[in-house]
Amino acid sequence: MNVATEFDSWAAEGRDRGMEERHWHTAKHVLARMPVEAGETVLDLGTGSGYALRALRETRSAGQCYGLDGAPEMLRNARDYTDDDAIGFVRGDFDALPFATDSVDHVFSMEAFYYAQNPIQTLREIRRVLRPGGTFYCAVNYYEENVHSHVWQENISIEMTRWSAPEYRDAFREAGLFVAGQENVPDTETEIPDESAFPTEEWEARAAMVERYRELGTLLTVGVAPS
Amino acid sequence: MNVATEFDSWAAEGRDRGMEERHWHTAKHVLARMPVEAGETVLDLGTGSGYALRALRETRSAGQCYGLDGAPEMLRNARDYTDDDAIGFVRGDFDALPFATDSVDHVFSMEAFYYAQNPIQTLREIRRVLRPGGTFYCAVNYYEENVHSHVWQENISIEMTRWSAPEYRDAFREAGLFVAGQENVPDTETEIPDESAFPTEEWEARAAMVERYRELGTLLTVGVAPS
Amino acid sequence: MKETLLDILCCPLDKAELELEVIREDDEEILEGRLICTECGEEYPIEDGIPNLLPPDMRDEATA
Amino acid sequence: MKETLLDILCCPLDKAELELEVIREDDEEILEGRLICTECGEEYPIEDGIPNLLPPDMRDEATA
Ligand SMILES: Nc1ncnc2c1ncn2[C@@H]1O[C@H](CSCC[C@H](N)C(=O)O)[C@@H](O)[C@H]1O
Ligand SMILES: Nc1ncnc2c1ncn2[C@@H]1O[C@H](CSCC[C@H](N)C(=O)O)[C@@H](O)[C@H]1O
Repeated sequence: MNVATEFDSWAAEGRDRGMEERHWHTAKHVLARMPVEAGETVLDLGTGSGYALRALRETRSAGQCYGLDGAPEMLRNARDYTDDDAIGFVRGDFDALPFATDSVDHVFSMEAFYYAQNPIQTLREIRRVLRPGGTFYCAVNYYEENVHSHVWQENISIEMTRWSAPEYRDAFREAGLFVAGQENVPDTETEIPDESAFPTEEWEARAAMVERYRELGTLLTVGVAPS
Repeated sequence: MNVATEFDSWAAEGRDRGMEERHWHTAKHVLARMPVEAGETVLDLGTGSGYALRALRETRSAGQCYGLDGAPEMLRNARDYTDDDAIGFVRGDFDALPFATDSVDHVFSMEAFYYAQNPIQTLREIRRVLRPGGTFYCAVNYYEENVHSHVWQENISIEMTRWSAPEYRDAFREAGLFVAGQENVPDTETEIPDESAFPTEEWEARAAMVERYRELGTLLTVGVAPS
Repeated sequence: MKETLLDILCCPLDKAELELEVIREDDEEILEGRLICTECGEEYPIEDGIPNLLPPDMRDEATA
Repeated sequence: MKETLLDILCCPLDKAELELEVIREDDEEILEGRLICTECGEEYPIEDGIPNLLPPDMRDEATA
Protein backbone atom coordinates (compact mmCIF):
# COMPACT_ATOMS: atom_id res chain seq x y z
CA MET A 1 0.00 0.00 0.00
CA ASN A 2 1.26 3.33 -1.24
CA VAL A 3 0.18 5.32 1.82
CA ALA A 4 1.90 2.96 4.25
CA THR A 5 5.16 2.99 2.29
CA GLU A 6 5.20 6.76 2.02
CA PHE A 7 4.03 7.71 5.50
CA ASP A 8 5.67 4.93 7.51
CA SER A 9 9.01 6.44 6.59
CA TRP A 10 7.75 9.88 7.64
CA ALA A 11 6.74 8.44 11.00
CA ALA A 12 10.09 6.71 11.40
CA GLU A 13 11.89 10.00 10.75
CA GLY A 14 9.80 11.77 13.41
CA ARG A 15 7.94 13.84 10.86
CA ASP A 16 4.68 12.98 12.65
CA ARG A 17 5.69 15.21 15.57
CA GLY A 18 7.11 17.82 13.21
CA MET A 19 3.79 18.01 11.37
CA GLU A 20 1.90 18.19 14.65
CA GLU A 21 3.94 21.21 15.68
CA ARG A 22 3.54 23.06 12.39
CA HIS A 23 -0.08 22.11 11.74
CA TRP A 24 -1.08 23.08 15.27
CA HIS A 25 -0.67 26.77 14.34
CA THR A 26 -3.90 26.59 12.35
CA ALA A 27 -5.40 23.26 13.48
CA LYS A 28 -6.05 24.63 16.96
CA HIS A 29 -8.26 27.36 15.49
CA VAL A 30 -10.08 24.85 13.34
CA LEU A 31 -10.70 22.57 16.34
CA ALA A 32 -11.91 25.53 18.42
CA ARG A 33 -14.67 26.27 15.85
CA MET A 34 -16.04 22.71 15.87
CA PRO A 35 -19.37 22.35 17.71
CA VAL A 36 -18.20 19.30 19.67
CA GLU A 37 -20.35 18.77 22.77
CA ALA A 38 -19.28 16.74 25.81
CA GLY A 39 -19.58 13.01 25.12
CA GLU A 40 -19.77 13.29 21.34
CA THR A 41 -17.95 10.87 19.04
CA VAL A 42 -15.20 12.25 16.81
CA LEU A 43 -13.33 10.67 13.91
CA ASP A 44 -9.94 12.04 12.78
CA LEU A 45 -9.06 11.08 9.21
CA GLY A 46 -5.31 10.76 8.62
CA THR A 47 -4.67 11.23 12.32
CA GLY A 48 -0.85 11.28 12.14
CA SER A 49 0.40 11.72 15.72
CA GLY A 50 -3.22 11.82 17.00
CA TYR A 51 -2.90 15.31 18.53
CA ALA A 52 -6.34 16.51 17.38
CA LEU A 53 -8.21 13.85 19.33
CA ARG A 54 -6.12 14.37 22.46
CA ALA A 55 -6.94 18.09 22.28
CA LEU A 56 -10.68 17.53 21.78
CA ARG A 57 -10.76 15.12 24.71
CA GLU A 58 -8.93 17.55 26.99
CA THR A 59 -10.56 20.81 26.03
CA ARG A 60 -14.07 19.74 24.99
CA SER A 61 -14.67 16.47 26.85
CA ALA A 62 -15.32 14.68 23.57
CA GLY A 63 -16.54 11.11 24.05
CA GLN A 64 -15.25 8.17 22.02
CA CYS A 65 -12.57 9.27 19.58
CA TYR A 66 -11.19 7.38 16.61
CA GLY A 67 -7.98 8.12 14.76
CA LEU A 68 -7.87 6.47 11.35
CA ASP A 69 -4.70 6.25 9.31
CA GLY A 70 -3.32 4.09 6.54
CA ALA A 71 0.26 4.01 7.84
CA PRO A 72 0.94 1.51 10.66
CA GLU A 73 4.00 3.38 11.98
CA MET A 74 1.97 6.56 12.35
CA LEU A 75 -0.61 4.58 14.32
CA ARG A 76 1.98 2.92 16.53
CA ASN A 77 3.48 6.30 17.41
CA ALA A 78 0.06 7.88 17.96
CA ARG A 79 -0.87 5.06 20.31
CA ASP A 80 2.37 5.56 22.23
CA TYR A 81 1.70 9.27 22.64
CA THR A 82 -1.85 8.67 23.92
CA ASP A 83 -2.82 7.69 27.45
CA ASP A 84 -6.61 7.78 27.20
CA ASP A 85 -8.97 4.81 27.06
CA ALA A 86 -11.55 6.76 25.08
CA ILE A 87 -9.19 7.21 22.10
CA GLY A 88 -8.69 4.31 19.72
CA PHE A 89 -6.54 4.06 16.61
CA VAL A 90 -7.61 2.15 13.53
CA ARG A 91 -5.82 1.28 10.33
CA GLY A 92 -8.05 1.90 7.34
CA ASP A 93 -8.45 3.75 4.07
CA PHE A 94 -10.32 7.01 3.44
CA ASP A 95 -12.33 5.46 0.60
CA ALA A 96 -13.73 2.53 2.61
CA LEU A 97 -14.38 3.75 6.15
CA PRO A 98 -14.82 0.92 8.67
CA PHE A 99 -17.46 2.78 10.71
CA ALA A 100 -21.17 2.10 10.95
CA THR A 101 -23.65 4.38 9.18
CA ASP A 102 -24.79 7.29 11.41
CA SER A 103 -22.27 6.45 14.13
CA VAL A 104 -20.12 9.59 14.32
CA ASP A 105 -20.95 13.15 15.47
CA HIS A 106 -18.03 14.98 13.89
CA VAL A 107 -15.21 14.27 11.47
CA PHE A 108 -11.97 16.26 11.49
CA SER A 109 -9.16 16.04 8.99
CA MET A 110 -5.99 18.13 8.82
CA GLU A 111 -3.62 18.03 5.85
CA ALA A 112 -4.73 14.56 4.82
CA PHE A 113 -7.96 14.65 2.79
CA TYR A 114 -6.28 15.33 -0.56
CA TYR A 115 -4.35 12.04 -0.37
CA ALA A 116 -7.62 10.13 -0.89
CA GLN A 117 -7.52 8.07 -4.07
CA ASN A 118 -11.13 8.96 -4.78
CA PRO A 119 -11.99 12.11 -2.82
CA ILE A 120 -15.67 12.13 -3.83
CA GLN A 121 -15.97 8.56 -2.56
CA THR A 122 -14.29 9.67 0.70
CA LEU A 123 -16.84 12.49 1.05
CA ARG A 124 -19.69 10.03 0.45
CA GLU A 125 -18.25 7.77 3.13
CA ILE A 126 -17.99 10.72 5.55
CA ARG A 127 -21.60 11.61 4.85
CA ARG A 128 -22.59 8.00 5.50
CA VAL A 129 -20.86 7.67 8.88
CA LEU A 130 -22.04 11.11 10.14
CA ARG A 131 -25.32 11.40 12.00
CA PRO A 132 -27.78 13.96 10.61
CA GLY A 133 -26.43 17.39 11.51
CA GLY A 134 -22.94 16.02 12.13
CA THR A 135 -20.08 18.15 10.83
CA PHE A 136 -16.99 17.55 8.67
CA TYR A 137 -14.14 19.99 9.32
CA CYS A 138 -11.81 19.58 6.36
CA ALA A 139 -8.55 21.54 6.62
CA VAL A 140 -5.88 21.55 3.90
CA ASN A 141 -2.74 23.51 3.12
CA TYR A 142 -2.42 22.00 -0.37
CA TYR A 143 -5.01 23.65 -2.62
CA GLU A 144 -5.25 25.53 -5.88
CA GLU A 145 -5.20 29.09 -4.49
CA ASN A 146 -2.10 28.30 -2.44
CA VAL A 147 0.31 28.49 -5.35
CA HIS A 148 3.20 27.99 -2.94
CA SER A 149 1.98 24.46 -2.25
CA HIS A 150 1.88 23.32 -5.88
CA VAL A 151 5.47 22.03 -5.88
CA TRP A 152 4.77 19.63 -3.02
CA GLN A 153 3.55 17.03 -5.50
CA GLU A 154 7.12 16.66 -6.76
CA ASN A 155 8.29 15.21 -3.46
CA ILE A 156 5.67 12.56 -2.94
CA SER A 157 4.68 9.41 -4.81
CA ILE A 158 0.96 9.61 -4.00
CA GLU A 159 -1.20 11.58 -6.41
CA MET A 160 -2.66 14.56 -4.57
CA THR A 161 -6.00 16.26 -5.33
CA ARG A 162 -5.56 20.00 -5.81
CA TRP A 163 -9.01 21.57 -5.64
CA SER A 164 -9.77 25.27 -5.41
CA ALA A 165 -12.03 26.62 -2.65
CA PRO A 166 -15.10 26.59 -4.96
CA GLU A 167 -14.20 23.05 -6.08
CA TYR A 168 -14.23 21.93 -2.44
CA ARG A 169 -17.71 23.42 -2.02
CA ASP A 170 -18.96 21.77 -5.21
CA ALA A 171 -17.51 18.39 -4.27
CA PHE A 172 -19.06 18.49 -0.80
CA ARG A 173 -22.45 19.18 -2.39
CA GLU A 174 -21.94 16.49 -5.02
CA ALA A 175 -21.38 13.99 -2.21
CA GLY A 176 -24.56 15.08 -0.46
CA LEU A 177 -23.10 17.29 2.27
CA PHE A 178 -24.40 20.78 3.00
CA VAL A 179 -21.68 23.45 2.88
CA ALA A 180 -21.89 25.45 6.11
CA GLY A 181 -18.86 27.67 5.61
CA GLN A 182 -15.39 28.13 4.23
CA GLU A 183 -12.42 30.24 5.23
CA ASN A 184 -8.70 30.73 5.12
CA VAL A 185 -7.26 30.28 8.60
CA PRO A 186 -4.02 32.25 8.75
CA ASP A 187 -0.90 30.86 10.40
CA THR A 188 0.25 33.77 12.57
CA GLU A 189 2.96 31.77 14.33
CA THR A 190 5.39 30.44 11.74
CA GLU A 191 8.28 32.85 12.04
CA ILE A 192 8.96 34.98 9.03
CA PRO A 193 12.51 36.34 9.02
CA ASP A 194 13.50 39.89 8.30
CA GLU A 195 13.65 41.16 4.71
CA SER A 196 17.47 40.86 4.79
CA ALA A 197 17.30 37.07 5.19
CA PHE A 198 15.69 36.60 1.76
CA PRO A 199 16.07 34.75 -0.53
CA THR A 200 16.17 31.80 1.89
CA GLU A 201 16.58 28.18 0.86
CA GLU A 202 12.84 27.80 0.56
CA TRP A 203 11.58 31.31 -0.22
CA GLU A 204 12.56 33.69 -2.99
CA ALA A 205 10.88 36.71 -1.44
CA ARG A 206 9.52 37.66 1.95
CA ALA A 207 6.20 38.71 0.38
CA ALA A 208 5.63 35.16 -0.85
CA MET A 209 6.19 33.74 2.60
CA VAL A 210 3.83 36.31 4.11
CA GLU A 211 1.19 35.39 1.55
CA ARG A 212 1.62 31.66 2.17
CA TYR A 213 1.32 31.85 5.96
CA ARG A 214 -0.44 35.05 6.96
CA GLU A 215 -2.94 35.30 4.11
CA LEU A 216 -3.61 31.92 2.48
CA GLY A 217 -2.89 29.73 5.50
CA THR A 218 -5.10 26.68 5.85
CA LEU A 219 -8.24 26.29 3.74
CA LEU A 220 -11.10 25.11 5.92
CA THR A 221 -14.33 23.81 4.40
CA VAL A 222 -17.16 22.87 6.76
CA GLY A 223 -19.73 20.30 5.69
CA VAL A 224 -22.89 19.19 7.49
CA ALA A 225 -24.67 15.87 6.98
CA PRO A 226 -28.34 16.27 5.99
CA SER A 227 -31.17 14.48 7.75
CA MET B 1 -43.36 49.90 18.49
CA ASN B 2 -40.43 49.81 20.85
CA VAL B 3 -37.82 49.01 18.20
CA ALA B 4 -38.86 51.87 15.94
CA THR B 5 -38.82 54.39 18.79
CA GLU B 6 -35.41 53.28 19.99
CA PHE B 7 -33.65 52.80 16.67
CA ASP B 8 -35.23 55.61 14.67
CA SER B 9 -33.47 58.04 16.99
CA TRP B 10 -30.19 56.13 16.48
CA ALA B 11 -30.65 56.46 12.70
CA ALA B 12 -31.45 60.15 13.02
CA GLU B 13 -28.24 60.70 15.00
CA GLY B 14 -26.17 58.91 12.35
CA ARG B 15 -25.46 55.95 14.57
CA ASP B 16 -26.34 53.64 11.66
CA ARG B 17 -23.11 54.66 9.91
CA GLY B 18 -21.19 54.61 13.16
CA MET B 19 -22.27 51.05 13.81
CA GLU B 20 -21.42 50.05 10.25
CA GLU B 21 -17.90 51.33 10.73
CA ARG B 22 -17.33 49.60 14.06
CA HIS B 23 -19.14 46.38 13.23
CA TRP B 24 -17.31 46.04 9.93
CA HIS B 25 -14.12 45.13 11.83
CA THR B 26 -15.58 41.70 12.56
CA ALA B 27 -18.60 41.57 10.22
CA LYS B 28 -16.33 41.43 7.17
CA HIS B 29 -14.72 38.23 8.49
CA VAL B 30 -18.13 36.74 9.23
CA LEU B 31 -19.38 37.57 5.73
CA ALA B 32 -16.22 36.11 4.19
CA ARG B 33 -16.92 32.72 5.81
CA MET B 34 -20.49 32.47 4.46
CA PRO B 35 -20.89 29.95 1.62
CA VAL B 36 -22.84 32.40 -0.56
CA GLU B 37 -22.77 31.35 -4.20
CA ALA B 38 -23.45 33.67 -7.13
CA GLY B 39 -27.17 34.30 -7.53
CA GLU B 40 -28.17 33.11 -4.07
CA THR B 41 -30.79 34.92 -1.99
CA VAL B 42 -29.67 36.51 1.28
CA LEU B 43 -31.70 37.98 4.14
CA ASP B 44 -30.11 40.43 6.60
CA LEU B 45 -31.99 40.64 9.90
CA GLY B 46 -31.71 44.04 11.58
CA THR B 47 -29.95 45.42 8.52
CA GLY B 48 -29.20 48.90 9.93
CA SER B 49 -27.37 50.81 7.19
CA GLY B 50 -27.59 47.76 4.89
CA TYR B 51 -23.83 47.42 4.44
CA ALA B 52 -23.75 43.62 4.68
CA LEU B 53 -25.96 43.15 1.63
CA ARG B 54 -24.05 45.69 -0.42
CA ALA B 55 -20.85 43.82 0.41
CA LEU B 56 -22.27 40.40 -0.49
CA ARG B 57 -23.56 41.75 -3.80
CA GLU B 58 -20.22 43.31 -4.67
CA THR B 59 -17.84 40.60 -3.51
CA ARG B 60 -19.88 37.42 -3.98
CA SER B 61 -22.42 38.28 -6.67
CA ALA B 62 -25.27 37.38 -4.33
CA GLY B 63 -28.67 37.39 -6.05
CA GLN B 64 -31.78 38.92 -4.52
CA CYS B 65 -31.01 40.49 -1.15
CA TYR B 66 -33.44 41.57 1.54
CA GLY B 67 -32.69 43.85 4.45
CA LEU B 68 -35.31 43.60 7.19
CA ASP B 69 -35.53 46.09 10.02
CA GLY B 70 -38.15 47.31 12.45
CA ALA B 71 -37.07 50.94 12.40
CA PRO B 72 -38.33 53.00 9.42
CA GLU B 73 -35.57 55.61 9.69
CA MET B 74 -32.92 52.90 9.48
CA LEU B 75 -34.61 51.59 6.35
CA ARG B 76 -34.93 55.01 4.75
CA ASN B 77 -31.23 55.64 5.28
CA ALA B 78 -30.27 52.16 4.07
CA ARG B 79 -32.31 52.70 0.90
CA ASP B 80 -30.55 56.03 0.34
CA TYR B 81 -27.11 54.43 0.67
CA THR B 82 -27.98 51.64 -1.79
CA ASP B 83 -27.95 51.89 -5.57
CA ASP B 84 -28.71 48.32 -6.55
CA ASP B 85 -31.98 46.95 -7.93
CA ALA B 86 -31.34 43.51 -6.45
CA ILE B 87 -31.40 44.81 -2.88
CA GLY B 88 -34.76 45.55 -1.26
CA PHE B 89 -35.57 46.84 2.22
CA VAL B 90 -38.55 45.63 4.21
CA ARG B 91 -40.03 46.72 7.48
CA GLY B 92 -40.86 43.75 9.65
CA ASP B 93 -40.30 42.05 12.96
CA PHE B 94 -37.87 39.21 13.76
CA ASP B 95 -40.63 37.11 15.30
CA ALA B 96 -42.96 37.16 12.28
CA LEU B 97 -40.83 37.08 9.15
CA PRO B 98 -42.71 38.12 6.00
CA PHE B 99 -40.87 35.65 3.75
CA ALA B 100 -42.16 32.47 2.17
CA THR B 101 -41.14 29.10 3.54
CA ASP B 102 -37.93 27.75 1.87
CA SER B 103 -37.34 30.99 -0.01
CA VAL B 104 -33.93 32.12 1.29
CA ASP B 105 -30.44 30.60 0.86
CA HIS B 106 -28.66 32.38 3.71
CA VAL B 107 -29.55 34.59 6.65
CA PHE B 108 -27.04 37.02 8.18
CA SER B 109 -27.49 39.06 11.31
CA MET B 110 -24.97 41.34 13.01
CA GLU B 111 -25.55 42.83 16.46
CA ALA B 112 -29.32 42.54 16.17
CA PHE B 113 -30.54 39.04 17.01
CA TYR B 114 -30.65 39.56 20.78
CA TYR B 115 -33.25 42.33 20.41
CA ALA B 116 -35.85 39.73 19.34
CA GLN B 117 -38.76 39.65 21.77
CA ASN B 118 -38.88 35.88 21.48
CA PRO B 119 -35.53 34.65 20.18
CA ILE B 120 -36.57 30.99 19.93
CA GLN B 121 -39.53 32.07 17.79
CA THR B 122 -37.10 34.09 15.64
CA LEU B 123 -34.89 31.02 15.19
CA ARG B 124 -37.94 28.94 14.21
CA GLU B 125 -38.88 31.60 11.66
CA ILE B 126 -35.32 31.58 10.29
CA ARG B 127 -35.44 27.81 9.98
CA ARG B 128 -38.77 28.10 8.15
CA VAL B 129 -37.62 30.64 5.54
CA LEU B 130 -34.29 28.87 4.87
CA ARG B 131 -34.08 26.21 2.20
CA PRO B 132 -32.66 22.85 3.31
CA GLY B 133 -28.92 23.34 3.78
CA GLY B 134 -29.27 27.11 3.98
CA THR B 135 -27.15 28.81 6.64
CA PHE B 136 -27.77 31.30 9.44
CA TYR B 137 -24.74 33.39 10.39
CA CYS B 138 -25.59 34.92 13.74
CA ALA B 139 -23.05 37.44 15.04
CA VAL B 140 -23.38 39.23 18.38
CA ASN B 141 -21.19 41.39 20.61
CA TYR B 142 -23.64 41.25 23.51
CA TYR B 143 -23.38 37.82 25.13
CA GLU B 144 -22.74 36.23 28.49
CA GLU B 145 -19.00 35.60 28.14
CA ASN B 146 -18.43 39.21 27.07
CA VAL B 147 -18.71 40.65 30.56
CA HIS B 148 -17.81 44.07 29.17
CA SER B 149 -21.11 44.14 27.26
CA HIS B 150 -23.35 43.46 30.26
CA VAL B 151 -23.81 47.16 31.10
CA TRP B 152 -25.25 47.92 27.66
CA GLN B 153 -28.70 46.92 28.89
CA GLU B 154 -28.72 50.01 31.10
CA ASN B 155 -28.77 52.34 28.11
CA ILE B 156 -31.57 50.80 26.12
CA SER B 157 -35.29 50.34 26.73
CA ILE B 158 -35.60 47.04 24.82
CA GLU B 159 -34.99 43.89 26.82
CA MET B 160 -31.94 42.12 25.41
CA THR B 161 -31.29 38.37 25.45
CA ARG B 162 -27.89 37.58 26.98
CA TRP B 163 -27.08 33.98 26.09
CA SER B 164 -23.75 32.27 26.56
CA ALA B 165 -22.05 30.46 23.66
CA PRO B 166 -23.45 27.06 24.77
CA GLU B 167 -26.91 28.63 25.19
CA TYR B 168 -26.76 29.83 21.59
CA ARG B 169 -25.95 26.29 20.45
CA ASP B 170 -28.77 24.81 22.54
CA ALA B 171 -31.30 27.38 21.31
CA PHE B 172 -30.40 26.76 17.65
CA ARG B 173 -30.96 23.04 18.20
CA GLU B 174 -34.21 23.64 20.09
CA ALA B 175 -35.49 25.59 17.08
CA GLY B 176 -34.55 22.76 14.73
CA LEU B 177 -31.33 24.15 13.26
CA PHE B 178 -28.12 22.12 13.05
CA VAL B 179 -25.14 23.82 14.70
CA ALA B 180 -22.29 23.85 12.19
CA GLY B 181 -19.78 25.88 14.17
CA GLN B 182 -19.10 28.61 16.65
CA GLU B 183 -16.23 31.00 17.22
CA ASN B 184 -15.06 34.28 18.65
CA VAL B 185 -14.06 36.59 15.82
CA PRO B 186 -11.54 39.07 17.23
CA ASP B 187 -11.65 42.76 16.38
CA THR B 188 -8.03 43.53 15.50
CA GLU B 189 -8.76 47.05 14.27
CA THR B 190 -10.33 49.02 17.09
CA GLU B 191 -7.43 51.09 18.35
CA ILE B 192 -6.30 50.33 21.85
CA PRO B 193 -4.32 53.23 23.36
CA ASP B 194 -1.08 52.93 25.21
CA GLU B 195 -1.03 51.82 28.86
CA SER B 196 -0.51 55.44 29.94
CA ALA B 197 -3.92 56.48 28.58
CA PHE B 198 -5.79 54.28 31.07
CA PRO B 199 -8.17 54.59 32.81
CA THR B 200 -10.08 56.15 29.92
CA GLU B 201 -13.66 57.33 30.10
CA GLU B 202 -14.88 53.90 29.07
CA TRP B 203 -12.15 51.53 30.22
CA GLU B 204 -10.65 51.05 33.66
CA ALA B 205 -7.70 49.00 32.47
CA ARG B 206 -5.99 48.31 29.17
CA ALA B 207 -6.21 44.55 29.79
CA ALA B 208 -10.01 44.76 29.86
CA MET B 209 -10.09 46.54 26.52
CA VAL B 210 -7.71 44.00 25.02
CA GLU B 211 -9.93 41.18 26.27
CA ARG B 212 -13.08 42.83 24.91
CA TYR B 213 -11.75 43.41 21.40
CA ARG B 214 -8.81 41.11 20.73
CA GLU B 215 -10.01 38.02 22.59
CA LEU B 216 -13.79 37.99 23.00
CA GLY B 217 -14.70 40.03 19.94
CA THR B 218 -17.85 38.95 18.13
CA LEU B 219 -19.52 35.64 18.96
CA LEU B 220 -20.49 33.87 15.74
CA THR B 221 -22.83 30.89 15.77
CA VAL B 222 -23.51 29.13 12.46
CA GLY B 223 -26.75 27.22 11.96
CA VAL B 224 -27.83 25.07 9.03
CA ALA B 225 -31.43 24.27 8.10
CA PRO B 226 -32.12 20.53 7.91
CA SER B 227 -33.81 18.88 4.94
CA MET C 1 -38.49 48.18 -4.32
CA LYS C 2 -38.40 46.21 -7.59
CA GLU C 3 -41.52 44.18 -8.29
CA THR C 4 -39.46 40.99 -8.75
CA LEU C 5 -38.21 41.32 -5.18
CA LEU C 6 -41.79 41.17 -3.89
CA ASP C 7 -42.11 37.53 -5.04
CA ILE C 8 -40.94 35.86 -1.84
CA LEU C 9 -42.69 38.28 0.51
CA CYS C 10 -45.67 36.85 2.35
CA CYS C 11 -48.11 37.74 5.07
CA PRO C 12 -46.23 37.80 8.41
CA LEU C 13 -49.29 36.34 10.15
CA ASP C 14 -50.40 33.35 8.08
CA LYS C 15 -47.50 33.23 5.56
CA ALA C 16 -50.00 33.30 2.67
CA GLU C 17 -49.21 34.98 -0.65
CA LEU C 18 -49.72 38.69 -1.13
CA GLU C 19 -51.41 40.54 -3.96
CA LEU C 20 -49.83 43.77 -5.15
CA GLU C 21 -51.79 46.97 -5.77
CA VAL C 22 -49.61 49.69 -7.29
CA ILE C 23 -50.37 53.30 -6.43
CA ARG C 24 -47.22 54.96 -7.74
CA GLU C 25 -44.17 53.59 -9.56
CA ASP C 26 -41.33 54.90 -11.68
CA ASP C 27 -39.31 53.16 -14.42
CA GLU C 28 -37.54 51.05 -11.88
CA GLU C 29 -39.69 50.22 -8.93
CA ILE C 30 -42.87 50.38 -6.91
CA LEU C 31 -42.88 53.52 -4.76
CA GLU C 32 -46.34 53.47 -3.21
CA GLY C 33 -48.83 50.67 -3.04
CA ARG C 34 -50.42 47.94 -1.01
CA LEU C 35 -49.76 44.26 -0.44
CA ILE C 36 -52.94 42.39 0.41
CA CYS C 37 -52.96 38.96 1.96
CA THR C 38 -54.81 36.51 -0.28
CA GLU C 39 -55.81 34.53 2.80
CA CYS C 40 -56.72 36.88 5.66
CA GLY C 41 -57.20 40.07 3.64
CA GLU C 42 -54.83 42.09 5.84
CA GLU C 43 -53.35 45.10 4.00
CA TYR C 44 -49.68 46.10 4.17
CA PRO C 45 -48.64 49.52 2.83
CA ILE C 46 -45.66 50.22 0.58
CA GLU C 47 -44.33 53.73 1.21
CA ASP C 48 -41.27 55.38 -0.32
CA GLY C 49 -40.40 52.03 -1.89
CA ILE C 50 -40.39 50.18 1.43
CA PRO C 51 -43.11 47.64 2.23
CA ASN C 52 -44.24 47.64 5.84
CA LEU C 53 -44.82 44.03 6.77
CA LEU C 54 -44.97 44.42 10.50
CA PRO C 55 -47.73 42.36 12.04
CA PRO C 56 -50.71 44.76 12.36
CA ASP C 57 -50.56 44.82 16.17
CA MET C 58 -46.97 46.13 16.01
CA ARG C 59 -47.71 48.82 13.45
CA ASP C 60 -47.63 52.27 14.97
CA GLU C 61 -50.02 54.59 13.18
CA ALA C 62 -47.54 57.50 13.29
CA THR C 63 -45.05 55.95 10.87
CA ALA C 64 -47.06 53.34 8.94
CA MET D 1 -8.00 -0.68 21.97
CA LYS D 2 -10.84 -0.84 24.49
CA GLU D 3 -13.56 -3.31 23.62
CA THR D 4 -16.25 -0.58 23.92
CA LEU D 5 -14.53 1.35 21.14
CA LEU D 6 -15.00 -1.59 18.77
CA ASP D 7 -18.80 -1.11 18.81
CA ILE D 8 -19.08 1.24 15.85
CA LEU D 9 -16.42 -0.46 13.74
CA CYS D 10 -17.77 -2.36 10.75
CA CYS D 11 -16.53 -4.21 7.69
CA PRO D 12 -15.04 -1.65 5.26
CA LEU D 13 -16.44 -3.63 2.33
CA ASP D 14 -20.11 -4.30 3.11
CA LYS D 15 -20.45 -2.22 6.32
CA ALA D 16 -21.81 -5.25 8.17
CA GLU D 17 -21.17 -5.84 11.88
CA LEU D 18 -17.99 -7.51 13.08
CA GLU D 19 -17.54 -10.30 15.57
CA LEU D 20 -14.61 -10.08 17.99
CA GLU D 21 -12.25 -12.95 18.72
CA VAL D 22 -9.79 -12.10 21.47
CA ILE D 23 -6.35 -13.66 21.32
CA ARG D 24 -4.58 -11.53 23.95
CA GLU D 25 -5.82 -8.80 26.26
CA ASP D 26 -4.70 -7.07 29.45
CA ASP D 27 -6.80 -5.40 32.17
CA GLU D 28 -7.59 -2.51 29.88
CA GLU D 29 -7.83 -3.49 26.28
CA ILE D 30 -7.66 -5.98 23.46
CA LEU D 31 -4.07 -6.38 22.27
CA GLU D 32 -4.31 -9.17 19.74
CA GLY D 33 -7.36 -10.62 18.07
CA ARG D 34 -9.54 -10.82 15.05
CA LEU D 35 -12.63 -8.98 13.82
CA ILE D 36 -14.73 -11.18 11.57
CA CYS D 37 -17.42 -9.82 9.28
CA THR D 38 -20.79 -11.38 10.13
CA GLU D 39 -21.81 -10.97 6.50
CA CYS D 40 -18.89 -11.77 4.18
CA GLY D 41 -16.69 -13.64 6.66
CA GLU D 42 -13.63 -11.48 5.91
CA GLU D 43 -11.14 -11.43 8.80
CA TYR D 44 -9.42 -8.29 10.09
CA PRO D 45 -6.49 -8.66 12.48
CA ILE D 46 -5.96 -6.68 15.69
CA GLU D 47 -2.24 -6.30 16.39
CA ASP D 48 -0.59 -4.33 19.20
CA GLY D 49 -4.02 -2.95 20.08
CA ILE D 50 -4.65 -1.57 16.60
CA PRO D 51 -7.30 -3.15 14.35
CA ASN D 52 -6.36 -3.31 10.68
CA LEU D 53 -9.53 -2.57 8.76
CA LEU D 54 -7.97 -1.88 5.40
CA PRO D 55 -9.96 -3.45 2.58
CA PRO D 56 -8.23 -6.81 1.92
CA ASP D 57 -6.93 -5.74 -1.50
CA MET D 58 -5.05 -2.85 0.13
CA ARG D 59 -3.54 -4.94 2.89
CA ASP D 60 0.15 -5.53 2.37
CA GLU D 61 1.22 -8.86 3.81
CA ALA D 62 4.43 -7.37 5.25
CA THR D 63 2.70 -5.22 7.86
CA ALA D 64 -0.76 -6.78 8.27
N1 LIG E 1 -5.94 7.13 1.76
C1 LIG E 1 -5.57 7.22 3.03
N2 LIG E 1 -6.20 6.49 3.99
C2 LIG E 1 -5.83 6.61 5.30
N3 LIG E 1 -4.85 7.45 5.74
C3 LIG E 1 -4.19 8.18 4.82
C4 LIG E 1 -4.52 8.10 3.45
N4 LIG E 1 -3.70 8.95 2.78
C5 LIG E 1 -2.91 9.55 3.70
N5 LIG E 1 -3.20 9.08 4.94
C6 LIG E 1 -2.56 9.51 6.20
O1 LIG E 1 -2.81 10.89 6.36
C7 LIG E 1 -1.77 11.50 7.12
C8 LIG E 1 -1.38 12.80 6.44
S1 LIG E 1 -0.20 13.74 7.35
C9 LIG E 1 -1.22 14.67 8.46
C10 LIG E 1 -1.25 14.10 9.84
C11 LIG E 1 -2.02 14.90 10.90
N6 LIG E 1 -3.44 15.04 10.56
C12 LIG E 1 -1.40 16.26 11.10
O2 LIG E 1 -2.09 17.30 11.00
O3 LIG E 1 -0.20 16.35 11.40
C13 LIG E 1 -0.63 10.48 7.19
O4 LIG E 1 -0.50 10.01 8.50
C14 LIG E 1 -1.05 9.39 6.21
O5 LIG E 1 -0.64 8.11 6.60
N1 LIG F 1 -37.41 42.82 16.73
C1 LIG F 1 -36.84 43.45 15.71
N2 LIG F 1 -37.31 43.31 14.46
C2 LIG F 1 -36.71 43.94 13.42
N3 LIG F 1 -35.62 44.72 13.54
C3 LIG F 1 -35.09 44.88 14.78
C4 LIG F 1 -35.66 44.27 15.89
N4 LIG F 1 -34.93 44.61 16.98
C5 LIG F 1 -33.93 45.40 16.54
N5 LIG F 1 -34.02 45.57 15.22
C6 LIG F 1 -33.09 46.34 14.37
O1 LIG F 1 -31.80 45.75 14.48
C7 LIG F 1 -30.79 46.74 14.27
C8 LIG F 1 -29.73 46.54 15.34
S1 LIG F 1 -28.34 47.60 15.15
C9 LIG F 1 -27.31 46.66 14.02
C10 LIG F 1 -27.41 47.15 12.60
C11 LIG F 1 -26.47 46.46 11.60
N6 LIG F 1 -26.73 45.03 11.46
C12 LIG F 1 -25.01 46.68 11.94
O2 LIG F 1 -24.26 45.72 12.08
O3 LIG F 1 -24.61 47.85 12.09
C13 LIG F 1 -31.48 48.09 14.34
O4 LIG F 1 -31.48 48.69 13.05
C14 LIG F 1 -32.88 47.78 14.82
O5 LIG F 1 -33.86 48.63 14.28
